[in-house]
Amino acid sequence: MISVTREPIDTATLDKNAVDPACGAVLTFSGTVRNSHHHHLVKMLSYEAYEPMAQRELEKVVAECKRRWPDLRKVQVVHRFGKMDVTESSVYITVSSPHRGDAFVGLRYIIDNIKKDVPLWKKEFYENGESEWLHPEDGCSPDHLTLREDVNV
Amino acid sequence: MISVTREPIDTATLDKNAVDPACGAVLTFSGTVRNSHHHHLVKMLSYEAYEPMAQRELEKVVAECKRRWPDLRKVQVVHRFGKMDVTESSVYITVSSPHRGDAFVGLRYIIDNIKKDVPLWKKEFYENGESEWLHPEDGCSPDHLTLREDVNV
Amino acid sequence: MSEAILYTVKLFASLKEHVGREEWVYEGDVALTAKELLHAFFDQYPDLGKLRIATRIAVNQAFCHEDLSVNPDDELAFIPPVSGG
Amino acid sequence: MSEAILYTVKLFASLKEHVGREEWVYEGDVALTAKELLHAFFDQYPDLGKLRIATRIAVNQAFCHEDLSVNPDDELAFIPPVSGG
Repeated sequence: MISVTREPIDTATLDKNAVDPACGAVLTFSGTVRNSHHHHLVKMLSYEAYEPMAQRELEKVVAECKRRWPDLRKVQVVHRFGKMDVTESSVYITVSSPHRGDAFVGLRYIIDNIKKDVPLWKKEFYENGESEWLHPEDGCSPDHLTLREDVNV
Repeated sequence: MISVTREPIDTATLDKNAVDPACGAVLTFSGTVRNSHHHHLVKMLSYEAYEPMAQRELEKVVAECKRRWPDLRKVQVVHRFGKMDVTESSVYITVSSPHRGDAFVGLRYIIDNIKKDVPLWKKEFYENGESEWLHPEDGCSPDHLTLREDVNV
Repeated sequence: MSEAILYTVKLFASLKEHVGREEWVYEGDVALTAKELLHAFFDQYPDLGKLRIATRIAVNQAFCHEDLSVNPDDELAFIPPVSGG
Repeated sequence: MSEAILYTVKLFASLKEHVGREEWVYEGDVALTAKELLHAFFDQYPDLGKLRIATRIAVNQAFCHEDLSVNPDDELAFIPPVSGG
């Protein structure tokens, strides 16, 4: 399951599907909406998605992760968009592996690259009535300004 | 919740309690029983615990983790002992943090140190009728042969 | 006289909010590269400031080389720095 | 004549299985250090092989320094390499 969706994330089903008899380690990452950001009190979030491209980029991130760590047996990623409240999951990732080392680095790779390359944008709505789009300056991967073939991987 | 128990692990409750409005990252690690080990087919596992000491050592690992990464808001660890089948969780850890970096290193610290210092032992029962206690040679922490006060941390 | 070339580019997040529309249309006489199209947009909206250097262009739902020549039939989008996760 | 000193040490996992009992009892004339107690045990069970150098002793449910002098009233346990997780 690799998906970009407006629906709340069904984490229980993802957890269930992450189990694999060949795996000794299942790691999950839940990105949850925090109640504060840079000392602003956050009331609510909204994510905008360039939906078809976000789906494709998410699939690319997972494919590259599996290429780098071929021992990973299962990887699932669901990223939600639209409005969500504090403590709700905006992204949920599971990684299942025979051994824990691969699961740790693979999971880290996925969340780090989602934050670089998957076209989703967060707008925070603060308790004081203000709101702001987040465009982190370190959030883009300049590699993507060049063709994949040009890059020495 | 930090616990060594013979009961199946109630992961749903741990997941629920891991949520924290101040946290943007919740990581979980589930150590699950694998169906094979060094080309032996595993039918079943049994963990033996030196129960009161295992509880104490687990608490020490978590306390040291929180000391090293004080931004971690919540850490939960449940280690099960007794018999369990393939795909069941023998250990379940949750770590909740405002930012993901601390959660990743803290979670890794906890599982690595459980495997060094918490007195629990795994016996594997294989499909061919044999069984074996696992005593990994790299699994002990020689630091513990010296008093804590003697160790330069 | 050559026919005008029309590029229609999807906008997201603060770019969309700043422009007030979901798409930006560029009309010109010659085909542009990805980089030239980005420059044309940010020249028109100088208040977008630092987003100029951080925004990428996607062609047919994939990031592309900045020297790629862009076709009016391509699906085009400006991708400001993302903040998923 | 001094009274005999009795140490009772808990055994786990393959140590317990090898000895066939949950505890090992050592009787001697003088107080031992943790290291001496470990050596006395593995001298008695040489077939335990490599576990000799990897087994630690716990005194009152905590790992201890190998030079610690052990008290017969302490709760003692031999801790072979652990395999939780």
